[in-house]
Amino acid sequence: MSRLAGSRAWASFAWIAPLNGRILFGGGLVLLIVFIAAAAPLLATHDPLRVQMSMRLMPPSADNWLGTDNNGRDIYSRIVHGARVSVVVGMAVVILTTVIGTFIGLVSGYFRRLDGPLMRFMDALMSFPSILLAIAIVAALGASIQNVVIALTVSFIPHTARVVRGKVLSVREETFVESARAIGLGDWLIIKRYILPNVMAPLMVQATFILALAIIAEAGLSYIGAGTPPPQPSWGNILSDGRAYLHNAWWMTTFPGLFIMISVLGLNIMGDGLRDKLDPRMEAGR
Amino acid sequence: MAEPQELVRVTGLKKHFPLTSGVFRRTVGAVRAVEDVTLSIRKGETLALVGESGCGKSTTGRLLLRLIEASAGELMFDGQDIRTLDRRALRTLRRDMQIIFQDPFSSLNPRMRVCELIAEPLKFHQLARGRAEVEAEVDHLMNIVGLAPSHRDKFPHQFSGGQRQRIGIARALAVRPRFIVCDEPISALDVSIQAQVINLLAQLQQDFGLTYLFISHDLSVVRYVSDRVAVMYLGRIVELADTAALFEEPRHPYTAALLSSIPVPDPSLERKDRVILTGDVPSPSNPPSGCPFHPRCVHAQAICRQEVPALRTVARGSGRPGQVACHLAEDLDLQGIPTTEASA
Amino acid sequence: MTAFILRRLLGTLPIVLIVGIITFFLVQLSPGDPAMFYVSADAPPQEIERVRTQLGLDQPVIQRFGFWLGEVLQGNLGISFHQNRPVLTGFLDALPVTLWLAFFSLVIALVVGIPVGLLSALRPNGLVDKFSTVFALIGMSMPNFWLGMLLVLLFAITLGVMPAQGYDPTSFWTGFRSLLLPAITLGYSQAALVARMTRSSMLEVMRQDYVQTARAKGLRTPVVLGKHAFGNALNPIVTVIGLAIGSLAAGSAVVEVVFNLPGIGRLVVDSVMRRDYPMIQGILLLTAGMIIVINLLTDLLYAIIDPRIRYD
Amino acid sequence: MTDSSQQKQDQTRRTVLAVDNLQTRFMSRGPALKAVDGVSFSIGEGETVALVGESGCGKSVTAQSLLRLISPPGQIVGGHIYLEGDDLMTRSQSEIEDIRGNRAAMIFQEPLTALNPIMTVEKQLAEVLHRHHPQRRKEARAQVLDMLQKVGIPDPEGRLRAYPHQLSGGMRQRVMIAMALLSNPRLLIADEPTTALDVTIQAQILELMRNLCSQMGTALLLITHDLGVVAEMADRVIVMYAGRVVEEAPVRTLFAQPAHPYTRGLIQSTPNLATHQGQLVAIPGLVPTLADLGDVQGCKFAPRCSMATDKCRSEDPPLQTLGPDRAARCWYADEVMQTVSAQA
Amino acid sequence: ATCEGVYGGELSIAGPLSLVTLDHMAITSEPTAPRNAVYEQLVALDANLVPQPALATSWETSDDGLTWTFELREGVRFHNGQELVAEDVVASWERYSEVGARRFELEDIDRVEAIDDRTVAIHLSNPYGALLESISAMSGAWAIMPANIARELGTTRADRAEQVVGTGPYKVHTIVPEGRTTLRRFDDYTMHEGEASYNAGARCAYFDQVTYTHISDPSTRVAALLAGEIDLAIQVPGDEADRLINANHTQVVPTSPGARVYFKFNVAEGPFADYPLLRDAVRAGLDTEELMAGFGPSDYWRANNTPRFQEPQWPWIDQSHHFPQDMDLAQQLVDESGYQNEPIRFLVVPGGATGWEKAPAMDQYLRDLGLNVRMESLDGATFGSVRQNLSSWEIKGAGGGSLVGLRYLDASGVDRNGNPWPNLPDGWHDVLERALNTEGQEARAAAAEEFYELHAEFNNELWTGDVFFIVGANSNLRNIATDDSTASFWNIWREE
Ligand SMILES: Nc1ncnc2c1ncn2[C@@H]1O[C@H](COP(=O)(O)OP(=O)(O)OP(=O)(O)O)[C@@H](O)[C@H]1O
Ligand SMILES: Nc1ncnc2c1ncn2[C@@H]1O[C@H](COP(=O)(O)OP(=O)(O)OP(=O)(O)O)[C@@H](O)[C@H]1O
Ligand SMILES: [Mg+2]
Ligand SMILES: [Mg+2]
Repeated sequence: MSRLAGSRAWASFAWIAPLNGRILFGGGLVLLIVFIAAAAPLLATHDPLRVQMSMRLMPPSADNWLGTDNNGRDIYSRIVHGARVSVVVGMAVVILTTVIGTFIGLVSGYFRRLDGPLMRFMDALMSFPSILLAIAIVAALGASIQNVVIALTVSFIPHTARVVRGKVLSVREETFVESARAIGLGDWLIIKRYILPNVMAPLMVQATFILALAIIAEAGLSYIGAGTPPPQPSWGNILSDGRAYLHNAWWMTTFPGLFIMISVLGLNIMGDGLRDKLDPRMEAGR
Repeated sequence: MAEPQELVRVTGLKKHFPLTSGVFRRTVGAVRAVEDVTLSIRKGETLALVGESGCGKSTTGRLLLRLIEASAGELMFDGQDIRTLDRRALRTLRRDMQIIFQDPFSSLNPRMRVCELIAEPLKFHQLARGRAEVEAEVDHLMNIVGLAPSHRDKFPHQFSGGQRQRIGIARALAVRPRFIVCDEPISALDVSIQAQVINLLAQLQQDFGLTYLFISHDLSVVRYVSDRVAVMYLGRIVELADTAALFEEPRHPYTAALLSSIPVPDPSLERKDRVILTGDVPSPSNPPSGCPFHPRCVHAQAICRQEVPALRTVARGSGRPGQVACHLAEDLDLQGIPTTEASA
Repeated sequence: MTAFILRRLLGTLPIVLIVGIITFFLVQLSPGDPAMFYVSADAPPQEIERVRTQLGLDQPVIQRFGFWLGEVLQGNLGISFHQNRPVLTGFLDALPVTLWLAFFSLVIALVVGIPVGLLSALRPNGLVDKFSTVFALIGMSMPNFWLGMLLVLLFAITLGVMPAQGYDPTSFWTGFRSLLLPAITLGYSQAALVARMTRSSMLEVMRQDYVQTARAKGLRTPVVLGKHAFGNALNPIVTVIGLAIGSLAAGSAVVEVVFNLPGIGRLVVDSVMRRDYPMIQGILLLTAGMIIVINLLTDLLYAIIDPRIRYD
Repeated sequence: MTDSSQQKQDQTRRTVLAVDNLQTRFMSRGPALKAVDGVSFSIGEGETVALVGESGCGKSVTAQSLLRLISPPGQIVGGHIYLEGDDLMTRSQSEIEDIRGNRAAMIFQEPLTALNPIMTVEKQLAEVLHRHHPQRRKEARAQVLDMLQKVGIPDPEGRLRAYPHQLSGGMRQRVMIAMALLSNPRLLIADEPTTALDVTIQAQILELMRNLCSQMGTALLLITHDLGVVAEMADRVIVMYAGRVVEEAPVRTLFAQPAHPYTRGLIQSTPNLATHQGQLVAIPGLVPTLADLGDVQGCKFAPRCSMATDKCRSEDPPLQTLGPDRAARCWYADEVMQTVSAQA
Repeated sequence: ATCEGVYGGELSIAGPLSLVTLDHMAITSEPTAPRNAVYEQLVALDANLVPQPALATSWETSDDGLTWTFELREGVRFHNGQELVAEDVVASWERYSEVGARRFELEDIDRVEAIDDRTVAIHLSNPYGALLESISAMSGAWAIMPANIARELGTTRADRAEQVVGTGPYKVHTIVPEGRTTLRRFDDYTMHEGEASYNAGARCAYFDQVTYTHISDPSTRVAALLAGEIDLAIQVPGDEADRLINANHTQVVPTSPGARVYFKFNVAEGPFADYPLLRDAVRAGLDTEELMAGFGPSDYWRANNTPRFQEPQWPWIDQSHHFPQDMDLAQQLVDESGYQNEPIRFLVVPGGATGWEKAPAMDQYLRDLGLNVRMESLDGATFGSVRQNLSSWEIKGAGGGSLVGLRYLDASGVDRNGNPWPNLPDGWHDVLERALNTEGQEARAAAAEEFYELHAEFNNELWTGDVFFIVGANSNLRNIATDDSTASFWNIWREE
């Protein structure tokens, strides 16, 4: 009895065993960044907004681990707090994109009548280079974290919708869907129990890559001034501040860039691993 | 002996899938997957539907279950016209008729455990209430199809083809149907496993009084399982007869050719006068005029090119009944497969 | 084939219309007042009003949309607020820089990406593959504007061998020189993508039966890989290249800002900052149009590569 | 292969292929999978040898190993392959490439995927000639046309510019055969050439192969899991189970008097058109996967064998010579033969 | 004046603003130096902001102050070879009265009349004491262009090279909007008398060709200068100056006056209107010295450690209301003001002198005072419209050029819809009127002083200092004007 219970308990962790090294390594990096974002107030050594003109452009030191910026603010603390923006924006974009994109993809893949109009609309959105579209949306709505999320969500939705729709189109042709129909299940039940679970794999991979893209895009938008508005630190606007001090304060550009790269690298590695694990045939979702 | 009752009767069943093409995706034609099929299935019997790939067997099976809508024709199940049923009635009908699929690899939702797969129809149709009752019923069904109870919590990919097919059968049986369409249930399996599944199906038929429409492209399998056989060619039934009659005395040149093409696992058997058909099966989107088989038929006459032969009752030497759709049925001397005593 | 092309062309019409609607209303949503850019910081209200009338901003939005659509259909994208000349002219002035940049980065992406992808597909998990995996992962993970800054720091500021910014159109060579760093910046991540896609597509194809057939025919390995495998692996590679061209042709906004290149991306960013509505609308519409055309060409290319698509 | 049978063959006809203790493994995380585990056999000129067995038993891997087409993680780890006396295992990669498609050719199961979808029929055929017999384009084309005619393709001129997807399944397989026979190979390896085809088409293709091979004196290694095909085509049969040869016999002997319980089970579970209908006798249990077999002690078939004794479960039987041309890997081969005779 | 430098060569200038047009009348937002090199006006300001003769050699005012008569310089030719006559001045005015960006400053001009070829009369409807200052504005200015071109253009903008015809030392060669604009020396240029001083005096066009390119990013401009891609970089940030000084082929030239750095309180609504003492609290709470440190080493800025509302650049400007930093006082003022922790929205626009550079520091001071402040960064266009809504902000960054016409002061008493600001002191308009219309500098100064007394009470500005514009240049360039923040280039030459 106890042996049985034990094996049951282990069974629920069985998914860990086949996780490959890449998922663990990439996931570890991502978790690290998420941890930094969550524990930012604890990890930060300074108030990220604290201006101290006398301390401007100080190189890395024991007090300011990663140096200070042109307003004498502590780069390390700003980066640590900036992680929050990246994580929050990234997560929000991923969740919204996935929820909305999945809904659109499911509906248009499953109910063929809606397919035409919905996909034309997605095609139209996809015809804009996503960064330009995001810039235009942020410009239209004003630069704020919330609007960055909206802009990126709008520009990424079609990608998720397409992936989901493609998968739905193939899943709905599988005989197990027909077997569900033979039992008498209705469309929404079939979508819920048959289509959705089978779309999850590519969706998770896609979500990982979207998260990576969203982090880069947020930084890019902030970099050109169409993203997170100051004084709120974000990796992009720290980099943007640093642009003017490229030659005399390398630490202003190097460190935030490194953080972006590490988190995106983590996501990409994890996404690659997930893709190989879940859906070896899927193409890069970009 | 009383005339066996009909469970299913279809008349003039048609299914055309539209073909689109061109700039505006206009409908330019149709795949005539099923073209004027009339047949009936008696309670408790196994009717086999054979034919080469693409001839419309699966489509017919699906039409019978109303998994797809027919383009034309009448569909009676147990005396009830099921083409007019609304959603709710159709749902109840699903309890009476089920289907087993060919591909045991794609016919089970890979994200569901065996117990969920089997319990789903039970719960959906409220055939078992409460957790305990459902579990008991699932165990019972697994037992019936010969799956060990220890497999309850496994996923389909952890099973071999034959075991998966058993899961599919259990799922179909769960609603306690009267009629099951078996759509090539064994053709994806290894020989040694095929026999297991065939025997299981036969056992179940006996135990539960099931009626089967057994779809297959393999006439040698059909000989073991069916009471009557319908041979399809390009969406039409070309011959329908009792199994033994059909094998021994084919009346349609296509049936004869089919029989003659099948390799027999017996090297001692000398087969003379093998009919090897020339050419391929024509496309159902562009069927030939007249008798669909005439381009490949060595006996074809002028009339065959012009008129579609009707399925009609034709007498056989042995007096056994059967229907054939061939203009020349009476005039042809076709070779069947005489039943030899088994050497093994 | 003609029907195929025609069908694809017609299929894009609704997309183009939706693109137009999105474009116009997106831009008109902007809360800012473009008139503010054409008066001095403390100009009085009459002045602002005059500019608003002059820019046609006093009309209701729907009316402006109808008017704009009519004009666009006649090929007239309007007059840029800021440049005071046809949007198309401004766009075309900025286009060459962006196209050259796209071209050079694409060359880098292909010249680096395809061989690297092929080599790593040849020996999966071999040394080359491991190296190129790291190369590609880093390429896909580096924000390209950061890479651009690092390149400027290294080659322009520290070593002083390359121009830090700007586009010098004096001759092909000066142009090439000014686009080299930006092209590397953009090309690297694209090369990484192309390499990954080439690799996975080749691995996929090399599992196929016809590659086995080709080997069973006794064909030499280079022929098997080059003719049988690569030909079939091309479709997904073409997809990535199509996407790359699309994103290069207009999506290089940030890199153009980093390197101060007077291209389309820069023009968009600047126009957005100035609320130059006609210009933003025009660029969004034209770039979307370009991408639609690129997609069309990609589809045609698929059809050329793969007869199964051609004969539908 | 036993000494005596080898001798006998040398007397009757020249040996084209001799395989000696071939071992092919797939390297995996765990222990290496022994996909082909010490297989030996030979084929003479003009002879057709059938290799039968259920899925996963190593038929295809054997075939690929013969032309050294195994790629990582697979690896041939031992044995010799003699093609007309040359040991292919000692040849360089480039020499092997000269032999492939030239002295030994191969055709595959699924003709749609085995033909390159983006090259015309002509290119794919001409390629073989260019590779092995460089010559002028015109001559090559004439030769290609001639071959297409031989394999019975109507309107060969017209088909030259066709792409594989524009041909029917039967046509594709004919093209595959044409491609394989173009340079007049001494050995043709056909890996389930008709499994994907309809019976009527299968009959055409088998007939074609039989005719061409006998015309050209080509040795044919026919891989199949269909005992019917075996009975119709083969001179001798090799039965494989779990990567090993379990029985080898001339075709008639094999069917009349199988010496291995597995062979017997296969025959009994195969539906036979010509014999009395009745219950098929299934082999119990599952078709094993290689990974499962790692820990099976003794005879690999023992878990499914009704005659298995403790000896079977602990000691692995060798391939015993039972007579001229006959061998079986069973401790109780004699008894098996006797029970079958008794039944008959 | 004599031109003693070396002639020849090409000068490549990069500035932060893009250049799409050289229409001197219509535009205020683009680089001014190229336009001032092409066009000239009747009078020009010198470094002391005193109008000096330019195209007009002399002028006189009628006794009623309603007619001003200008003598035109002789022999002046336009770039197209036509000779300057009075009719050109009239036609230019007519166009300017239609499209002139600052024509509201000249609303009092009734008409402009050509008395004869050499004489022009300006007829005013009201006396306007600051007429000369207003007609010598350096941007959005009444530029003199050939009559036929002025009429032909009408209200359309002069964007194409052939439409841009002036009398200045350089003429337009090509205009590539947002790209590269090229000027060439005008050989028939007629020199003005006097030492070169700001926009006035002699102009010697030494270079054969001058190109202007737009590099918005300051550090990129510096990099380009260091790399030798350009000769002259306008507006180098103070932090970058050292690099140019340390490099052996570049130099820096700090020019003053530069930009004023100031903030504006919303005195119509919200806490700063309700609690006037709060404004003083902010003034006292600022360490301008530290605030200005954001502009780099102190060589390049001048802090006003006693923030006031105006700089005494004009003789009549007030010197009072000083607040040296005193945190205790500031805190005390906050407490006394009655401030109840109402939210204070601090609008910032990037790029401006008080933009992202200094805004964080200002934000910090306000927080240090315990104000419930929220900084909002907006882009230019949004900023432009948001600031009009007086209930959408409490304090905003401002800043800009140092020259403030009196008309602006007038305008600063009304909101964007032309309504007078609430709480405007009584008599505001009367005094302003007098300050504008009084003859003679002395008298005007007196009236202005009275006006600024009132203004101080209403005071919505918070000036913290000046930033010098630093010009970065190749070290072989000579004669770069130190009194000109716009980096005029007409007297610069290159030493071999
Ligand atoms: N959904 C569909 N849309 C269009 N054509 C279809 C569809 N389903 C089936 N067909 C066509 O209808 C014809 C009959 O198909 P069906 O699946 O019934 O054949 P089958 O006899 O079951 O063949 P197989 O032995 O290969 O299973 C085929 O030509 C097929 O291509
Ligand atoms: N590339 C591979 N990697 C790992 N294992 C392989 C590979 N190819 C084949 N195998 C294993 O080798 C064994 C023999 O495979 P093979 O393809 O020869 O079987 P087969 O007898 O041809 O079966 P079928 O009738 O299904 O074609 C199988 O168990 C399979 O799992
Ligand atoms: Mg079927
Ligand atoms: Mg095989």
